[in-house]
Parts: sequence; structure tokens; C-alpha cells
Amino acid sequence: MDVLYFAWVRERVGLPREVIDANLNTVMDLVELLREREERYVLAFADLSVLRVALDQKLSDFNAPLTDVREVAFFPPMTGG
Amino acid sequence: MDVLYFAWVRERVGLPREVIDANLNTVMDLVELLREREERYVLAFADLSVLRVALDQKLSDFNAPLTDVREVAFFPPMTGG
Amino acid sequence: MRVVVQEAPFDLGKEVEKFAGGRTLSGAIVTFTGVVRDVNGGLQAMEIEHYSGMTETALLEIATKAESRWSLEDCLVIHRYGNLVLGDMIMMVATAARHRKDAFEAAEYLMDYLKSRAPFWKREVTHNGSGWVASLEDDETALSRW
Amino acid sequence: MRVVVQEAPFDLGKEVEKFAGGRTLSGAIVTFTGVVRDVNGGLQAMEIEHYSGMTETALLEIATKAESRWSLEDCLVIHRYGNLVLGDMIMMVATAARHRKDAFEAAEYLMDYLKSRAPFWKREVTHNGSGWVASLEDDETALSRW
Repeated sequence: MDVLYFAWVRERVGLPREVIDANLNTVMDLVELLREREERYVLAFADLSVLRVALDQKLSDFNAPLTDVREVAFFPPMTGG
Repeated sequence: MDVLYFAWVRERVGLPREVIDANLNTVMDLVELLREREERYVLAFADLSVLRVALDQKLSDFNAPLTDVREVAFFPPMTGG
Repeated sequence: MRVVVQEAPFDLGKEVEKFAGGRTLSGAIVTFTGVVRDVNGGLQAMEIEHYSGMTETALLEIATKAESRWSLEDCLVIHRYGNLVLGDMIMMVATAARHRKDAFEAAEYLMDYLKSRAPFWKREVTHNGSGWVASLEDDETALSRW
Repeated sequence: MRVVVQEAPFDLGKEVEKFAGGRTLSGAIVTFTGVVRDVNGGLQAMEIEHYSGMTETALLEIATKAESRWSLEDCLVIHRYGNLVLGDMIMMVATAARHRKDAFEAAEYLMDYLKSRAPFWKREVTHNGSGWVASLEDDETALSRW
């Protein structure tokens, strides 16, 4: 599974993209897995209320299942326009 | 006093502008004077609810006084834009 | 603020570019352009009559009100008169503001007032003859929201 | 419908001219242009990051929703990413409709959704350093009106 980070999430994690292979049920499980790995993930995922998640390039939420998902992206609220 | 007509008011009256010299109190007095002159004015001023009047190039109404007014214009509701 | 009443066509692209270019205070530019369209089929031309003198005054008054009511950096109104054909651009307004809400609302306000408070009258020429465009109840009630 | 995501500048005048020109069904064309402005003073540049792939999909979805909700003849969205400087045009939308109400509302809808549903992130570079632009509560609540 590809995991992508954008804007300050990318900066805190320290990379734009990585591959995570693990048996996970939901997005929240992925977040927990990352938080347990290193301090920089703890910082990036400190406040989930200011984070958004997209599954296979569609906006989703942290309780969504990861079944058949190939690409997960984490980022702050968007500021386009 | 210059009296101007626009759009279908101009067409019904048959001219775009004329000079009227008379001692008149209000716009309504001018309308009555014109109506008494000829049938084409009766037609042009048949329904005042679909007419607008401007005094010296400012929108006004039929009860307004003509004191010091130099230019009166009659026209249908505007359709700009 | 700039208000133009002219018979000649205007270059929409150039006007928009000129209006929007080089702004460093306004984040939001809104434009509206009115085009001669074929409402009921068979339209060949449109003639626009106006009240020279009063038109300029009325447009300036409308633009001044818009600038006093919203936080605008600038606004522009161009309106044509005379003979136009299908697809011709009749008029345009443009607004520049820090925030998009101001730019949008001011442009809508300008349009609502232009529609029924600026002394222009449209006449449509079709295959079957010609007639003056009737004013719309909607256009009058649109003013009540401001 | 046309949706463009690009790093290069776009020519606002030419885009507006191309979008508006030759229309005979739409009487109303509305455009919005977003410009890099100096909000707090000292802005030098703006960097726009985006989520390539998702961006195009999100913009198409937003434009499709606008066309299904209002009676539009056409709509256009252009959004840039990369490095921009003060006064640069960031993005534009354009809508063409028979009636001005549809054209205005659809343009505002496109803008509201672009602001908080298209995956772009702005970073401002000032004399004192740089920082990510925070999303506005206002932009989120703006969606609730649709």
C-alpha cells in the first residue's frame, strides 16, 4: 500500500511517500501503526481533527476500511482557490 | 423645458424630443397637457404604471414638481445589462 | 472606478487582462459579461437605445454605491449601445476585492442595478419583425435583496 | 466542460475571450480569478503543492456537480501549482448560462468547493520565513449553503 503525505504532514513525516505492507482493517489502524514506529509520526498525527485522509484519491475518513485500498494520503485541510 | 421620449414612448409620440413652454406644477400636469393635445400622446401615456420619468436626468415620479426643471424624459422600464 | 458607454465593440480579453493585471492587494477578481443571445429562436440583431448623459451619470452612481457598500479595490462598467448582432458582447462589469464574497456580491449588485436602473432599452430584430424587450418582474424584485 | 491543472501561467485575457467568444445561447458569462495578494505585508512568493492525479479528479467532480445543479452551457476551471509571485494569477473559473443567476451561483459554488475540496495547499514565503496558509472556518461553512 502506498502512503502519501502532503504539505506540513509531509514535512513532519520527512518524506512524501512510502510503502507500508501490513494487515490493517481501518485507516485508524494505519495511523496507530505509524505512531508506534517513530516520534515524527506521533508529531504528524498528533491532532487528527486537523488532518484529512483520501483513499485511492477520494476523500474519506479515519474509520474507513482499507480493504482493496492501494493508495492512502494524509494531508491538512485543503487551501485551493 | 425640453421633453424627451425613449423606446416605444418615442415611437408612439413620433419624435425623440420637443420643447414645451407652459406654466406647470407637476409632471402629471405635463402629462395632462400632452394628452389634451393629440391622440398620439393619449396612446403613449395610456398606462402610467408602465412608464418611468426622469427630471434633469434623475429618476423621479409623476407627482414630482417641475420647479426649475429643464429636462423631462419619459420612457418604459429600463432593460439594460 | 471606470465607467464607459460606447457604441464600438470592446475587447473582453484585453479589458479583463488590463483590469486584473498587476493587482497585489486584491485576491479576487469577478467579471460578468452580457452577450446577445437567441432567446426564442430567429434573433437577427439587437438595437440598444440609451439616454445619453443620464446613462453615464446613472452608471457612475451605481458604481459609487457598490464601492461604498463593499470593500472593493476597483470596479469597471462598460456598456454598449447601437446595433449588435447575435453573439456580440453587450456589456461587462468587473470587481476587484481582497475577498471573493465582496467581489461576487458587488458584481451581482452592479448587474441588478444595471438591468433596471440604467437608461438602456433593447429592441430585438427577428425574422418576423422587431419588438422592445419587456422588463422582467424578476429584475425589479432582484433589487429588493440589496 | 474543461478542467486544467498546470504549473505554467495562463493568459487570463485569452482564456476569457476563448471561453466567452462565439456563444449564441448563453447571455451570461461569469469569471472569477484568484490572484496572489499580500495579506499581511511582506509577502514575496507563494508555493502551491497539489496531489497530482487526485486534483484532476476532484476538479472534474466539482465541475460536473455544478453543471448538474445549474443550467449551464459550459464551465471552465484552471488551477496552477508550483512557485508564484505577488500579483500572479493562481486560478480562474468561468461559467456560461442563459441567465445571470445561474452563471453567478455556479461560479460561487465552484469557488467554494475549490477552496476546501480540491487538494491544493498554499505556502507563503515572506521576509520573515515561510508558512502554510491555514484553512478558514469560513471556507468550510461556505459549503453548507449549497
